[in-house]
Amino acid sequence: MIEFEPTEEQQLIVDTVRQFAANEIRPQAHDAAESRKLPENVLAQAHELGLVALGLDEAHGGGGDRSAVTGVLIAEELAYGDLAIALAILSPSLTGLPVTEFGTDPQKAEILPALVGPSFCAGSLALIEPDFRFDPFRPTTRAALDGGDYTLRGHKCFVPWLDSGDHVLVIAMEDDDPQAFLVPRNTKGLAATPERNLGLDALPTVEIELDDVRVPASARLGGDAGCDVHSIIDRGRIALAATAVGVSRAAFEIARDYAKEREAFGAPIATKQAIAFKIADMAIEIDAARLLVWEAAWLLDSGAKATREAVLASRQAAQVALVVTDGAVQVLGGYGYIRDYLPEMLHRNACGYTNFETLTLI
Amino acid sequence: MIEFEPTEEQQLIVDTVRQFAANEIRPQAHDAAESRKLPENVLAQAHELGLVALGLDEAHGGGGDRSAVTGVLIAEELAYGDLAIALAILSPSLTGLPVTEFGTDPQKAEILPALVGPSFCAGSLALIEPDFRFDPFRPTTRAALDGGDYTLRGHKCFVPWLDSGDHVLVIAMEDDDPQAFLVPRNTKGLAATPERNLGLDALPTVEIELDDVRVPASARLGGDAGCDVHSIIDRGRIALAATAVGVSRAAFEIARDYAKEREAFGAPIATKQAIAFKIADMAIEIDAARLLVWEAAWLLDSGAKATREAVLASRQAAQVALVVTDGAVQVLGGYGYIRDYLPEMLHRNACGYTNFETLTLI
Amino acid sequence: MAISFELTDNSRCARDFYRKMAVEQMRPIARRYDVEEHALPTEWVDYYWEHGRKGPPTDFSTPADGMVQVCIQVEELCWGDAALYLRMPTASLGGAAVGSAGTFKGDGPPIWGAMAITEPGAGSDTAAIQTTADFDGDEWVLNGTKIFCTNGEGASQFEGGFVVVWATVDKSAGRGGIKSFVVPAKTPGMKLVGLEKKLGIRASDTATLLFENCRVPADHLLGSAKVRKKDPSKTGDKGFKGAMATFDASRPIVAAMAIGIGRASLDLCRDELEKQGIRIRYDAPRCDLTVIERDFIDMEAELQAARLLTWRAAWMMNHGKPNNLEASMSKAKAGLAVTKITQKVVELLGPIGYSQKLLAEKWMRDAKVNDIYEGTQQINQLIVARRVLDYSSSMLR
Amino acid sequence: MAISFELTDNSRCARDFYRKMAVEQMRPIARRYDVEEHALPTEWVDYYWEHGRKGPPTDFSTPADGMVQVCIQVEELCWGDAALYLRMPTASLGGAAVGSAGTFKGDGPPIWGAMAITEPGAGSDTAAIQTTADFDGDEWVLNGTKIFCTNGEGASQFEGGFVVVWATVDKSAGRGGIKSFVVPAKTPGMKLVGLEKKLGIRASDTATLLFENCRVPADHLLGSAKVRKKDPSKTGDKGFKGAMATFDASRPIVAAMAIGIGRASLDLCRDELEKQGIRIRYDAPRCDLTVIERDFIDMEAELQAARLLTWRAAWMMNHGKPNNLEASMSKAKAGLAVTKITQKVVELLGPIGYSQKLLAEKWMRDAKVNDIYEGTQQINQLIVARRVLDYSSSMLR
Repeated sequence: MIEFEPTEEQQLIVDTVRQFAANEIRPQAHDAAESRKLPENVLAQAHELGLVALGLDEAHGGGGDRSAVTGVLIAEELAYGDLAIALAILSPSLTGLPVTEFGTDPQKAEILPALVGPSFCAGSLALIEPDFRFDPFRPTTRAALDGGDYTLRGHKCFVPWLDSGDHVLVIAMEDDDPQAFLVPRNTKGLAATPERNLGLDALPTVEIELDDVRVPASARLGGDAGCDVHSIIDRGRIALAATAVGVSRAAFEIARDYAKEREAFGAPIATKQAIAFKIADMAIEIDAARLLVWEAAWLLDSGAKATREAVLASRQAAQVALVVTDGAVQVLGGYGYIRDYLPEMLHRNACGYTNFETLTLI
Repeated sequence: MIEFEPTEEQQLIVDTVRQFAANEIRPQAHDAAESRKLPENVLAQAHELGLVALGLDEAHGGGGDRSAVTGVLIAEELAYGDLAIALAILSPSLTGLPVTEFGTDPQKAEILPALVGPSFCAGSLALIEPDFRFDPFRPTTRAALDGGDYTLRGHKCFVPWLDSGDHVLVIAMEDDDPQAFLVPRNTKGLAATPERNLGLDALPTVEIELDDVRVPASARLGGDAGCDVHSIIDRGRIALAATAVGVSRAAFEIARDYAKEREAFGAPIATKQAIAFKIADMAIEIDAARLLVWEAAWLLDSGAKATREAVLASRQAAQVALVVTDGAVQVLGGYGYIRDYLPEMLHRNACGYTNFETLTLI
Repeated sequence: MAISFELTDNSRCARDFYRKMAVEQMRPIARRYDVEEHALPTEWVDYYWEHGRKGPPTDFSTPADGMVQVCIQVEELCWGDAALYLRMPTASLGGAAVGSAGTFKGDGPPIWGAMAITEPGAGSDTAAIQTTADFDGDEWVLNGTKIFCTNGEGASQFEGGFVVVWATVDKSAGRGGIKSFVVPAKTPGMKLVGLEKKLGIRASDTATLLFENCRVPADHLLGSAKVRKKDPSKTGDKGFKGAMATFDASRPIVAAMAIGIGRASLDLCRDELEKQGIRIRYDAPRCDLTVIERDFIDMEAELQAARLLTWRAAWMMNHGKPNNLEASMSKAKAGLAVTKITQKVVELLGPIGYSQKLLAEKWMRDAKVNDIYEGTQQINQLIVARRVLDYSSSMLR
Repeated sequence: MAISFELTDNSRCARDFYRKMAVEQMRPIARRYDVEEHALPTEWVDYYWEHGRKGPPTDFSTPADGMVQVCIQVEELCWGDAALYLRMPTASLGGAAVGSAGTFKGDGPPIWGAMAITEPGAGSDTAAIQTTADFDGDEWVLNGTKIFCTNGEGASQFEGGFVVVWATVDKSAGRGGIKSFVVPAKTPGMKLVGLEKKLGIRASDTATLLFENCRVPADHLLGSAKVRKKDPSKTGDKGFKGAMATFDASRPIVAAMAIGIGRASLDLCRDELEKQGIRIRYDAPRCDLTVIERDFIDMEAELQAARLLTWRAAWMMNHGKPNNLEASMSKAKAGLAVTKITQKVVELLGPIGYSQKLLAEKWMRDAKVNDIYEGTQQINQLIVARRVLDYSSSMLR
């Protein structure tokens, strides 16, 4: 039956995360971006909420709830607080979820306990490459068996690189298939350089060079069976689309409230059709994008392949985020251009959605 | 020096054509479309104005003014009256101008006198093909020398086919080059079927099948030297773009006047920002498109290749025409949907600009 | 409850039933009745009345999607042909009015329903209605002119027809004075004075009706005759508020109509591309995508976005949730999205898209009406804006 | 006269001169002063003052493009770096005010000019200005707060600076009471109270200035002191009308700034594509076009459209034609087009577009200001709408 309401349990999670985003994340968003520094206390608090652990393997301390719908509900709410902080909070899932889904028992035992441990421990995924021709399904980074080891060569960017993590999951082509490899950060030949980008200021990311990085054959995610990188990317795209909805909603609310507050020519600017219709369009497009995200997530949960739906949802959500955050800057006028107000940061973050591909997972 | 004002002679022509369009063409536009019949008297009057003859070879009775700028000024004004009638009025140029530019002396002597004669005589060009993969620079219609004759095989559409004409200029690939061939309409193997399209109701057009149509070698435009089909297409695109500006201007004025007239909720709807800004955007985009057209035409006149500029101007003008005529329908609301009012016809005509390629020349 | 996009068996069954009807009964005659404007599509009317209107067998012991199922049905029929859908012998929009606003049950099932709201001087501004209803003896006497009455010919002229006429019983009361009246076909004083020639949906009749001392019994007023002078939209009054509730019910249906046309366009476009060996690659890297691929993917996303907004608005009705905001959202989105989709398909298909050989050009013409009736694009944006800004209609005009 | 798009030799010479300056002096330090926000780019300031400001040798015996040439110069400099352009020692927008509105000539050339118009409570609504100017003895006394003063630090603090302050001499007169006053740098009572941290144009200072009993001589009022209570914009009064004429002159220049940034983005995009062997095909059939090609072609068209609208508005000034409509058209078009272009280039270049390794991301940030200052997008649309509808500002708000 067609239904547009989360379960009671999901609604409880949404309410909790929404409060957390409003009370704990949002107040830190501006300073975190300006100082380029994550608020550690917020990561710790979020860790205690157990949002990531919820989706990890039960046998290793996770909650075993692999629902993508739950995942997108959480991702939207966190990103509504702040995208960079949300991606940091969710970063353990970048290694944790693929290991839960595809990992061998030894891989699970190695990776998961730290992620569900008493303190926050970040994960990381190296997928994107610094080239506009980048094809996520056919990265140019290559993995080759050499003796009993794999040798990885290539160049990655937008790799989340929080202080607390120790592994990075590297996506590389092995012969004609993309596969994933669990690489300890301190492996010889792996050089990480901090990045500065248009947005996501608070999230530490790096470019990495993989110069004949050697890992044992057991580092291949899923062992001999390998893993399905397509599925990882589909999940990532849907998760990111959910965060785009959250960012858009944040921008929308700021613009709406400002427009009702700010007077010009003797009346709130929201009483002008040019502003009011812009705000109406924002509301429509945000709801539309959210429903596309929900449907794609629901499809994942039903066990179907969701490549097409992930593409539709992520393209649409990326476009909506761009337009809505740009619109919020516009509604705030001069103040939209000033970093004391949030819209410009939301807009810079939103400009990346066409490139982020998979900076989080659900 | 950068200048945005026509010469005095050009301004005189513009004023004349503008009056003619307003007083003679526009009043016939609705009935011509509904009856699918050109107003013969208007064609005759237009012929007397000598607008097409102006650009034809002086030695054969034309005016010898090959200025593309003059051409786009005329084309915009005529199309402001009505696109279908404008294309009919300008149709002699479809054969006349290429013959003037590339024709051999015998070809000029054969074709031009009829076009500048005492009564209106239509021309025709067969370029477009009924396939969305159509490439104007590489048509699938082929011309092959066979004995002393050319044999033409292929399929064309959107071919203007007025009662009064006798030749059609057919664009076909000869080996690896597109060339043009002067084909009498009654040649054996040429079958013409009247078309019905989304718009251009008043303009008689046909699909033609060329089934081993044989013409003498002397039918090849330009003889041994041939012709430059790229230049014909560039000129055609610029001319069509000028008509798109004219159509847009017509729609804009109707929408503007209606919006000032029509009251809703106690005031003219033009006093609502949603309507007023739409009308402002129309005005901006129409002027912008016109200036791109002028620049491309000026570049042609300066003797330079204008393929890029023709593409920019025609894409932009096509897009503007689509948006502006759609906007006019929208401004008129329910009346915009009714054929008693012009916007819906303007909109149907405008929807074709991405396909028309070269239905007129300058 | 849990978020789900799975159709019930009942909905699937309805979808398949109406899709078959669309393919077999509507598509074959779609072009003909576009060309023969104003002709009554007799074979369709007869077929629908005899075989179509009862719909597929519904198993009421299993779950149903309610209004969502109605939207699915409408989408399928309009995928077949929106103009023929509008020319069905049914209460249609008029029926929705009777159902949502009132108490009146006619004698037997009404088969040709029409709403008569718009006047020459009042488009979306329904409060400016000039048609009057005066109580005289025990009858209402209607006087005025109504334009743009969809199905107005059938409803005013054919046996079993009825027109729901909006009129004011008290001009000084503004919106509070507006009531709706059921006028059976052939009631003396109701005259069909013209049929519009339109851009699209040409098989659907759009009538101008004249009311000259047209008398109907007292109980033909829908809802209460009481006039609330102040803030009628906030009260339980069935007059203006009833009319507006009609829109909340009908806008998702109009959105579903648009979506049916949009899907028809996209399906045709995909078929034509595939005939030439072009398949849309959803997993191509962005820098390799062709314009056709990207445009197609964007159109699919827009259409599905509109569909989900529509289903949500319909689903809210199932649960008795007020859906004024969501109904307008769905209408605004669907109208605009489908206008763009049908225009883009005409463009992508090139010369064959512009030709009447295919139906793409017809669907572009048909689709445009969805941006206009049941509240223009602008009116629906206005409603959404008022709701999200929490502004009254006097704050945001 | 005849329609022509041929630059004069003077314009070409100016273009080449400023392009060289952009390449050699601006580009190398553009990123540095984006990162070191609020630092004075000393090497640029010094270079410009000593070598740059006189411009290329102009041959006054041959034709000149006048204001069009100014637009070309501004485009080249902003192609170099819009933020550094705004941080030039020049009268800049302040100078345009002095030039177009008034009679005041300072002592020697003013080198740091700034306009102080916007107030915390009055953005585009210039008639709502609260800063007061009272005549006391033979001096004007200014009181109020001004925000968003471009170049406000230099103009208020550096030797040779001056601020043009808009203030009302009679609040009851509305717009008629608004006059502008020249306040030399370091005038007692004028205080620099803050510099904004901005999305882009970070090398340009955006100051908040406080005026507390700030006194300037009587002749520092630009134009006439006379207050016209009725319809001041229709009279010869130099106050409000002077201020508005300033906009007619400055909007094409702001448009040219936007165009410079947009061209920088497009040039970079083309270079990066060509490095990977991708060339834009202008003659490809539509169905073969890639998304990159179509987006690029559309961006070129948008940029050129904006440029031509801008040149037209400038050309009208050369000929003394009123260009209020055309100036706003150019600003509205250029602001929006370049916002979209710079965003799209960030997208097309993928991960390297989003990285600070290239300047694409900076240009996206810099460009956005053009949609906001000198009248937001909305204000310029409003002006265009009033003109084309022939509505007064009270008819269309």
